[in-house]
Amino acid sequence: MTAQDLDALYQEIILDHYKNPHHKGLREPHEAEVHHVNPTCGDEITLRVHLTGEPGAETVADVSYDSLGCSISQASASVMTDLVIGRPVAEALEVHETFLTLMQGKGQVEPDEDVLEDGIAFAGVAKFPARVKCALLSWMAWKDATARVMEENSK
Amino acid sequence: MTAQDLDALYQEIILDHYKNPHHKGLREPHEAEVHHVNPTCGDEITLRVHLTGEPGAETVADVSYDSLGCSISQASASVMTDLVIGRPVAEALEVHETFLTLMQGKGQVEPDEDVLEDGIAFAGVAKFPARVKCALLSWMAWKDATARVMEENSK
Amino acid sequence: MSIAGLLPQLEVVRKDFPILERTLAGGMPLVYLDSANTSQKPQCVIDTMVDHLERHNANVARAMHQLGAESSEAFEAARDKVASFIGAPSRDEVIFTKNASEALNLVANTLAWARGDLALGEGDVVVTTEMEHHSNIVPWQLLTQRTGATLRWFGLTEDGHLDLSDIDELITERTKLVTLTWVSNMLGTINPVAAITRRAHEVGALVVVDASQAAPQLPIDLAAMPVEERPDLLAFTGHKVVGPTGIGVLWGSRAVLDELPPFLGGGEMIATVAMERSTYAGIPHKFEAGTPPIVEAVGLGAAVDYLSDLGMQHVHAHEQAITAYALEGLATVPGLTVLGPLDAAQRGGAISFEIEGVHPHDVAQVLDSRGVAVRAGHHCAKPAHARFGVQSSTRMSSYLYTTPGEIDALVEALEYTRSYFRLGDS
Amino acid sequence: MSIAGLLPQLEVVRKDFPILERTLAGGMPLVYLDSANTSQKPQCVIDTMVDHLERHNANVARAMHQLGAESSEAFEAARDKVASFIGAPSRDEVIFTKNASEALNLVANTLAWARGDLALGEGDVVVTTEMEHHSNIVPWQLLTQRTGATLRWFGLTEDGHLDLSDIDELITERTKLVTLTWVSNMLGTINPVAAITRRAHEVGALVVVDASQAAPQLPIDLAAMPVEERPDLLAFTGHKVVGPTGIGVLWGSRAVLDELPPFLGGGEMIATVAMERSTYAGIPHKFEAGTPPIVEAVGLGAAVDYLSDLGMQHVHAHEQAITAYALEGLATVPGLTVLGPLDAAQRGGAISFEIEGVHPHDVAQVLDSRGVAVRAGHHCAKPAHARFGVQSSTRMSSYLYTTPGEIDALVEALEYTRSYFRLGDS
Ligand SMILES: Cc1ncc(COP(=O)(O)O)c(C=O)c1O
Ligand SMILES: Cc1ncc(COP(=O)(O)O)c(C=O)c1O
Repeated sequence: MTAQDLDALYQEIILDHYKNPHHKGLREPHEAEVHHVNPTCGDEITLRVHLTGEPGAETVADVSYDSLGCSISQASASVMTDLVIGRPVAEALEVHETFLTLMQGKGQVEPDEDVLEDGIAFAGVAKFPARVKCALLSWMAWKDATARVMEENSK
Repeated sequence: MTAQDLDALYQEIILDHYKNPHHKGLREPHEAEVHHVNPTCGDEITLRVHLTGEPGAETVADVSYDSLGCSISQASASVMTDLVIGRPVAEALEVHETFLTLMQGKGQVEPDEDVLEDGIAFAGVAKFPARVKCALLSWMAWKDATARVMEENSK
Repeated sequence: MSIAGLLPQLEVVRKDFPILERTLAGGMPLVYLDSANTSQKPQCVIDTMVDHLERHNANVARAMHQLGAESSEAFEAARDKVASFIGAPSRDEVIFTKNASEALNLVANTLAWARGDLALGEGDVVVTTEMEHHSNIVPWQLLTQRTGATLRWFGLTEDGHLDLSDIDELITERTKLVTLTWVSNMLGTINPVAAITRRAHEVGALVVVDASQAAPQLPIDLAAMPVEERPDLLAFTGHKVVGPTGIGVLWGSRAVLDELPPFLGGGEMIATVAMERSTYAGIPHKFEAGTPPIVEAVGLGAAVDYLSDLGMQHVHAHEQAITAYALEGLATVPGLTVLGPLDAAQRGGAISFEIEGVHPHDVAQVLDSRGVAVRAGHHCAKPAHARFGVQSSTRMSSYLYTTPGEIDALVEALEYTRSYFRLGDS
Repeated sequence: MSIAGLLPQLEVVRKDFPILERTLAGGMPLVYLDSANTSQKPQCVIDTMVDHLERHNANVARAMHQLGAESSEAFEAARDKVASFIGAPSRDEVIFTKNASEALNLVANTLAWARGDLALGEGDVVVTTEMEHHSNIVPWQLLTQRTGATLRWFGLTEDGHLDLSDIDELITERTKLVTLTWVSNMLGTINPVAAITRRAHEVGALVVVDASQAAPQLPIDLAAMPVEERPDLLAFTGHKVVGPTGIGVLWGSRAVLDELPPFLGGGEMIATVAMERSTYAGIPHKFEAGTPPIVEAVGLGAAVDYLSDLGMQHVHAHEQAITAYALEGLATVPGLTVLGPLDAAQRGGAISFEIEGVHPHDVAQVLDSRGVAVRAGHHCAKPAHARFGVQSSTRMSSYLYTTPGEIDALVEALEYTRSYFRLGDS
């Protein structure tokens, strides 16, 4: 990888979120808490979600987390919380899909700033297969925790 | 391997012993019976020994056997019985050593006809690592059975 | 020598295999008829391995640098290639082992520690067949000895097929697992895997198929099989599909693989390790402890690509054409008896035979002096030999590079063997 | 750049390794400092493998034809070479596995089924250490979970040595097995194998040594060790000693190997197979089921020959010189802390470190952009990381082809990393 690739990977936005992560720290209330690890490198995240609203039409009221990891994984958690908190779950899941498509696109997918906001900064990560997992760790944890709450709610 | 090597392997003497094996068939009396197999090819031999004489100074009174196998293993059993029957055990073991040296010599050892008699026909076998085991199967069985009787006798 | 079904441009295909140009002692050209034992390797497989070793060598998964990314990508691409070669429903269901034997033992060994549904105990039955390779017998003997379950056997008919007459006694509610070879390495028989699997699934038994001889010869498309007829687990080995040694494949349905406990413990197969306890990764990594056979997987990927480029249906047709031609040729040798089916359409390319009055070792030795490489012995199938009352046999086995001329050379060399051992006048 | 202890003609030695001439993205030359993960391969190893595949490929043991004889001879010659590389008392005690992980699991797995003297049960103790690679932890967790025995641990001192202060509580009459790494892959520490073995033997415990990092770096001569101080079993892996992947080695004393039950069942490991029961071959074949990694063993043979030709004492001296130089260089980087011993004479060539304010992933990434390949993560040693309160680290690991110039490149790249992450002003 070249110096340009490096700069594409470590965008200013990413380093900012890394230094000043949003929504970090575990908070109450929450309906589910999960713990995810990246087995290869050991990065980990403990993440809680708090959903409100009718079963089937929940909204993401809060996402809080505690995490250890590289700049990419930390910044990604921060951006993720910005993107999902306050959104209806269905909509947040769509944002997740869009982010996933970007990450799995090997650098060929054009990011949509209207949907992904600061998330577009991760476009450069998609070129580094080893780092894609870092960027997805918090999203996977969020999706897992959300699914648990929804399942519980629908019972 | 060339046609000459083939002829060196399948000496007239070997083919004769193969067609008309000496001392074949299981006989009484015997003090030990063993069963040996060559795991690679499945060749097998059941072999009995009958020793007479004082413990420590036994003589090979009889060796009888039943076997399934290739020309080399069959002929070798036949020649082996010729060489050991009637001999003091100590002397027979020396013949065994001489034969072993010939077999493990990769074709470089000059066989001693005075000691090995028809056994010199196996000189050609020593060049074929895969066949050395065939030539040694009956000898190993004989040595094993003899050791068992001697151990029993010395108790 | 134009026979229907041969690979087009066979002489060009042969040029892909450098070893086929070798001459042996006495200047004899090599006539390699031992492909069921191991196949020869095309140049593209060797070159792919060399390129990996010379330019991309690094450990996988763990390494984040460029070489590591290249190596990981090549390794995981090989998994994709293998998955598509057998039509695996999911690429994560493809586990790399060191050979087919390890793949089969992986299943038997983890079942010994399985709890719940998959657990085996007294009264449970494991069914295998009398025509299995030792590698598909001994693991089940060990498993049943260790769990108290009972090992039972499909017998063989006189003409070398599975004897299915007692299938209702063998496959019952007590049967937890049925294992069989798809193609026999000794008799050549192709077994009715779909029908037996369907029957086993009716009683809820797992089905393990040894595809070591099938994968080189038959097109396999697991995803296309109706799920009732699809085995739960399937094993094959790299070195018989023009790949290198040191690599084998276990495919298993996700449901079963997820339920099995881990096999070997170590690097790559874990989620986290703590002194108190460890948790394990998902498939396929759960069953791939330690540094995997990386360059071997990469070589295997190139090998299955090579076969797919030729087209497995064409490889199969070639094998059948050569086998038919060989069966005809062998029938002309006095005193020669073939073990197994005599109809090429019902069999794979391994043909074992006996010649009255000459031991298989001696046959193989004389053949070797003419450059003809065959196998003599029990071919790791002692129970099948015992079934036919023979201690060993001679086996010729062809592959995609075999020519009718090589079969002629075999038949001539067999005639020579008979005369060498003075059987001419019998 | 002349430092005492470097291999003479280092530039010539480097020419043996084709990959070292590679350039990476942006035209950067490769600075490969990830040899503890996997080593690079000299041309002679690659060429030996190619020659085997192109000219001598055949299955071993089973084949009686000329190719089979050549292949078997090459395979068994590799066993002789490996035996002499580690000074094995007998060449039959050398067992080929697929990697070090399988070798260690072989021991743990067969012990789970051992009866008599070697059997483990409630109240029995297995001792390992907190600095082990996961491949020398998880097998023993599985074994103790499965047999009801207890797993206990040697802790670590602050400076990365084994804490032997509670050795008398750990090694007691109840201790059946002690296992430890000779050289740590994370801390670099060289452990006092002889002293611990002597102590374990006093109570009749077996000693298993993980030599995965020792075999590449230290001269090993088992036969020369007093028998009380000689481990009973020792494992290492081919790909770290300039050999290929897909091959590992378990050495074990004949007495122990003879007593262990079989591991994987199948071809080559049997004496006879019958439907009722099977009997097993003697060592080494008893533990080598199925077609072994033939071309890999042949490659490993060439690899250990290559190392022996250089002289393991010289390889060791080189490693120590480079390690000392690297420790010096790293000490100049602000905010960098080395985990493990700081004295090169007490350690191997793997150096793990932290840089305050930059995550190891990010360090490795920036280094990679300058062509410097290191490893970032837990290096399959989570408990050791936990012990030092870190989640992961960056590791540089040199080998016989590493130059002082490459260490300089690393140090510069670390400086650059600090400035990239704006730590310059801290
Ligand atoms: C100390 C140690 N033990 C065991 C292993 C496992 O070796 P392999 O992955 O080749 O099985 C390694 C290397 O990864 C190691 O460094
Ligand atoms: C039918 C069958 N099963 C299993 C095996 C074992 O394969 P491997 O020796 O590669 O483990 C073989 C080949 O030897 C075979 O022919």
